[in-house]
Amino acid sequence: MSVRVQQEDFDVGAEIEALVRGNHKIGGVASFVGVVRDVAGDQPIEAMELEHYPGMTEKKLAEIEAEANQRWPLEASLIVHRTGRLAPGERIVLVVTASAHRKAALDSCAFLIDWLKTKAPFWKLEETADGGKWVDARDADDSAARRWIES
Amino acid sequence: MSVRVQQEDFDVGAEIEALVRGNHKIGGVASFVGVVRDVAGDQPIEAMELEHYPGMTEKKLAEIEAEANQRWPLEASLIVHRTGRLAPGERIVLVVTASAHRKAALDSCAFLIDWLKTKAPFWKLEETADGGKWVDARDADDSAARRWIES
Amino acid sequence: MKILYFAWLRTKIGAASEEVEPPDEVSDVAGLLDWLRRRGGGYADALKEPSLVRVAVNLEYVGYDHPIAAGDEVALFPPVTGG
Amino acid sequence: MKILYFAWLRTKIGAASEEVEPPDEVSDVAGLLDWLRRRGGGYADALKEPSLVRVAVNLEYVGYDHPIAAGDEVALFPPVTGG
Repeated sequence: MSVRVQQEDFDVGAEIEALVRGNHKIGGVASFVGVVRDVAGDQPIEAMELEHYPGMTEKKLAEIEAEANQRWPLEASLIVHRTGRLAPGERIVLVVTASAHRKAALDSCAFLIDWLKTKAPFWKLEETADGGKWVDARDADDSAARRWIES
Repeated sequence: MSVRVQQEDFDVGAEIEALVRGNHKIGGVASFVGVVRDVAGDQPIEAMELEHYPGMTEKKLAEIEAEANQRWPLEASLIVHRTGRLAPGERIVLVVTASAHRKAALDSCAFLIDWLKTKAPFWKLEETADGGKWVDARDADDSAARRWIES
Repeated sequence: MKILYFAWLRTKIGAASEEVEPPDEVSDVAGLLDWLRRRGGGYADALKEPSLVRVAVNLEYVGYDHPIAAGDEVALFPPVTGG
Repeated sequence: MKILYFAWLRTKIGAASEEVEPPDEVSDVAGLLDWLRRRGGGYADALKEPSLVRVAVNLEYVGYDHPIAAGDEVALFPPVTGG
């Protein structure tokens, strides 16, 4: 169980390997990688700038991860979120969950990224030819997070 | 969109990178890795032997992948399944899906592994101290696959 | 007609595949299974529980009423357990 | 009391953080936002739409009725958009 906020890129394969190595109770590993797209609506973007609230970010991510560990029997979990300026195609965020069975791994991975998107204090600025524009929060993200409240 | 059956291990990070590189429409990449556990029920296992039906396997995996591409707007997808003798901790299967948005990637990844478990002609033999035992199909796998029929 | 056996059907029957020439009245999957079962021994043992036997003809899952013909590849196997 | 501003609240107000000493009658988050809004300029602009302003006190999300005290760290920011 671990959470990191960093400017540097991460190596998905190496992160997964380090997380699960030697734990032979693990039968399934789910992961999600968020990537910078090259468009915002119809407009091409040149880069994405990711700002966050140091201290609160790590606290919220750790809380979200603890919640996932309460809901599912996880053997290991990891959240890595980058900050700073990222070009299209660059990785933004990594979520990995590992469990004895695949359903716990898959569901908790979806839970973590849904909650991270609505609770962790990160903000995206999209740089287009017209200048920078702060990304609006998406209603779809709120409803994605809400579906975990009933379950 | 690609499907492979092989004896060799795969490198999760390299597979994901090769699949998404250069496609800047991709905003989310979901993956699942199945791993050999060290127990079968209460009994420690020494290894797992994976048999399959060459020809039919590739055909079913390609059909399953085509079905996922019909249901979700995927930018890329990959299934790799190993055969032969695998020790606890070794990777068995990799599913990767990539889409503009995370929900399509996460849902289609879960769909692919659920269907693969009930439709692709693979069989597992668990080697324990008492000898080899063919793994029984799990009802939980059937119900996991069935939930995709209604949606 | 080529028949393939997988997993415990293969080990019980003691063969991974064989060429068979069933009589003309064996026209569908159910008939083929009956004909094989009547061979006794490993065949009778492997095929005694029809609910545990899946059938593919020419790489496609089929039901017991599916017709079979001389050039077909028929595969018999238990419910799949991969992934 | 330290106040932090993030994303477009930061750019509209023109500061990432500041030390403030609100008068004693400013006892909760709603009072603090009113007091800041009355400074006008970037403050009035940034805080004019309360539904778009999220508040954390000492690293925890709070509502507008949450009490504030001299040593608190208060953060004001728009709905989050990470991940």
